[in-house]
Amino acid sequence: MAADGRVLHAQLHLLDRQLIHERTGGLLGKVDDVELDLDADVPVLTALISQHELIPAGQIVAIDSAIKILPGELNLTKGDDWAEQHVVDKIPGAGDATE
Amino acid sequence: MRRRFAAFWVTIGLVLSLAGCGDPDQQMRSEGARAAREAVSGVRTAQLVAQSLLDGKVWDQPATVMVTDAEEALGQVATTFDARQPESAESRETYDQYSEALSSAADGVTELRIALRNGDLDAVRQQVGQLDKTAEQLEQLGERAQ
Amino acid sequence: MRLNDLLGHRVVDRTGRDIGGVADVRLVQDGPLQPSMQAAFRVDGLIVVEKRATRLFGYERHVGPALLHWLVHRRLGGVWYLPWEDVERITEGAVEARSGLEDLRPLEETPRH
Amino acid sequence: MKRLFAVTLGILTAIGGFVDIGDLVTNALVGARFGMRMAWVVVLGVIGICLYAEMSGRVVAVSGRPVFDLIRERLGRRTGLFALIASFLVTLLTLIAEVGGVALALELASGVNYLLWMPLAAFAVWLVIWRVKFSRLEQVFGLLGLLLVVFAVALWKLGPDWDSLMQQATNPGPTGHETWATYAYYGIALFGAAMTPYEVFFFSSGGVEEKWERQDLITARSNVFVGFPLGGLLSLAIAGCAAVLYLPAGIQVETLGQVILPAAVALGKLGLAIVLLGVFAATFGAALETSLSCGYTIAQYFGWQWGKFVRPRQASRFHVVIIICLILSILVLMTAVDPVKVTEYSVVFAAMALPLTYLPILIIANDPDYMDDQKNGRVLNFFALVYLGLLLLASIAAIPLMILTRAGR
Repeated sequence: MAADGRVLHAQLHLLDRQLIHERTGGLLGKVDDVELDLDADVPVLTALISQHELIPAGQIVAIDSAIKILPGELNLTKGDDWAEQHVVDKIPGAGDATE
Repeated sequence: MRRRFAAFWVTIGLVLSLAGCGDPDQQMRSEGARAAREAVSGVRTAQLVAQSLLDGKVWDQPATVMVTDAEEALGQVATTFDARQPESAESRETYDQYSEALSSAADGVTELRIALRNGDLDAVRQQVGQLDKTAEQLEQLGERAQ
Repeated sequence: MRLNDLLGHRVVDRTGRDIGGVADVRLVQDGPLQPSMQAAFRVDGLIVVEKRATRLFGYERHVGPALLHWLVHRRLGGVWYLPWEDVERITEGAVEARSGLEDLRPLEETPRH
Repeated sequence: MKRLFAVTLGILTAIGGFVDIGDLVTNALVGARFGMRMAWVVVLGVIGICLYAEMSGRVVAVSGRPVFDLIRERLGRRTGLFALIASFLVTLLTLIAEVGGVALALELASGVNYLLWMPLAAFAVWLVIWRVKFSRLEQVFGLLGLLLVVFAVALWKLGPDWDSLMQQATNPGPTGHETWATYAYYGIALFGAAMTPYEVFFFSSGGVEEKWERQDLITARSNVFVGFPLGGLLSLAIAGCAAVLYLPAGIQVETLGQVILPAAVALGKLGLAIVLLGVFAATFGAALETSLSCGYTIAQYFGWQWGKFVRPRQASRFHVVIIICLILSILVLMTAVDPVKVTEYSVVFAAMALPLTYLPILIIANDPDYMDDQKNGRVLNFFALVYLGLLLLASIAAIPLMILTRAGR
C-alpha cells in the first residue's frame, strides 16, 4: 500500500461535490466543508460536512464524479422532507410514476 | 482601467447629447419621419392581413387579432408623437403635418378593424385600397429625414 | 480543522518571509485502516500559490487548453508544494513552514497518482 | 434498427426543439429589418451551441454529472451562486416569454385575449411536468415543433429572388435607416437566442434523465450535429420569410401575428393552421424545457434530488421550485407586459449570461479526472476558446449597446 495510494486534492475533488446515497442513488446535497484532523500523529481526513451534518470518513464509500456515502442515521434530506409534507404530498399524484 | 471606463461613459454621454440637441426643426422632422416609418409598418401589416382575409388565406379570428394589434401600435405611435412640443413656427408646421398624417393612418386602421369585426367585406375591400394610399403617403414622409 | 478555514491561510517560510497562500490540501489514501476497511486519506501536504487566489479550477495540474492554463497561472504566480513534514505549525491565519522558499518544489513535480 | 430509430427520433426532436419563442421573434424581427444580412450570426450561433452542447453531452455521458453540478464544483460556492442567480433569472425570463408565447398562439387561433389563456397555459405546462414521462414529453413537442418546417415551404412558395437573398446574406451590415449600433445590438440578440443557456442545462440534465452512458454518445452527437443545424435552417427560413415579405414593405415585426403571417400569405388557411400548431408546440415545449431548467439549475447547485426519473414526492423541492416559477410567470404576465418585448429582452440578457455557463463546461470537458480518454482535442479547444472570446465580447457589449440604441429602436 505505502506510497502508491490514491491522490486527491481536498478542494478540487471533494469540496462542492455531489453526495449520493450508495444504495438508492438519491441525491443528498453538496460537500460544504471538509474536516481534517491535523493534530493526530498521522493527520487524516475525518469527515465531510453537508448542511451542518458531519459525515464520518468511514461512511464514504466511493469518491468519483460524485461522492457515494452511506448516510446511516444522518438526516440530509430535511428540506426535501419538509417540502414533501407541506406542499407536494397535498397535490394528487405526488407518489405516482409519470406515464 | 478606470480611465478607460471614464472615456467610455464620456463617449456615451456625447452621443446621447448630440442626439438630444441640435436644430429644433431638424429634430422635429427627424422624429416625425421616424414615427411615419413606424406607422408604415402598422398600416402595411393591417393591409396585408385584410388582403389575405379577402383572398381567403386567413380566417376571421387571427385577422381580427392582428389588425387590432396593428391598430394599438399605430395609436401608440401617434400619441407619442403628439406629445412632442414644437418650439418654433417652422417646427409647428412640421408637427401639424406629421401629426395629421399619423392620426389619419390610425383612423384608417380603426375603420378597417370595425369593418372586419362586423364582417362587412365590402367595407374591408374599400379600406384596403384606402390604406395603400395612406401607406404611400407615410412612406414619403418617412424618407424626408434620417 | 475545517478545510474552508485552512484555505487562504498565509504561508511563511522559516525566515518569516510570506511565500503565498494555501490553495488546496493534497490527500493520499494510505492512512490507517478505518472501520469500513478502507485506508484513510492522509494529509500529505499543502498546495501553496504565490498570489492570493484560492480557486484554481483544477488548473494547478497540467490540464486544459494552453491559453486558459496560461491565464490562470499568470493570475496565480508560482504554485508550490509544501510537504506536511515541512509544516512547523498552523496558527490563526498562518502556516509556518520549516523550510525556506528555495527548498520548495513546484507542484508539477509531485506525482499525480 | 432500434438504435437507428432512436437516433432519428432524437434528431427530429432536436430540430423541433431548437426553435423557441426567442428564435421565432428575433429571427422574424431581424429578417424584417435587415433582410438576410444577419444570416451569418445564426450560423455562428448554431456552430457555437453545437460545440458546447456536444461537450456537455459528452461530460454527462462519461461522468453522469449535469452542467450545473459542474458549475458549482468548478466555480465554488460563491462564484457559483452568482452564476446560478444570473442563469436562473435569464431562464425565468425566458420561461415568462414562452408561456406568453403559448398564450399568444392560442389568442391568434381563437380570438380570445391572451391574458385569459395564460393561466391555463401555465397550468397545462405544470400538469405535463407533473404527469408525463420525460422521454414522451420531449418527443411529442419536438415532433410537433417540426411543423415549423412550414416556414421553409412558405419561403419557397413566396417565390423570392434567391439571388438577392444570397446577395444580402453575403453583404453583412445595416441598410436603409438602420445604424451599425442597432445592427450590432440585434446581432447580439440573435446570438443569444441561438445559444440560450437553458439549452445546455436542459440538454445535459436530459442526458441524466434518460440515463445516457458512453454508448449513447452517438445519440447525443447526432442530436447535436444534425438536429441543431437543421433547427438553425428553420431559423433562417423564418428570417427569410420576413425578409421577402416585410423588408420591402417597411413592416417591422412587433407581434407574434406578424411572425406567422407569411405562412398564411404563402400557403393559405392550411399553412396558417400548421404554423399555429407548430408555434404552439414549439413554445409549449420550450416552456416545459425552461421551467424544468429553472428547477434543474437550483436543485443542482444545492445538490437536491431533482429530475423526472423519480416520483414527484422524491424530488419535492425541485417540483416546488417549478411551481413557484410558473406562478411567478403568471404574475409577471398579468401586469399585461408585452410577451414579445419580454422575449426581446430575454435573448439579450441571455447573451450576457453566456460566459458564466460555458466556461465551466469547457474546463470540465478538458479534465482528465472526469473525462479519461474522452476529453477535448486541440482543434475543438481552439474553436471553443474562440467562442469563449466571442461570448465575452457579446456579454460585455450587450448593455452599452442596449443603452446606446435604446433597446434597438
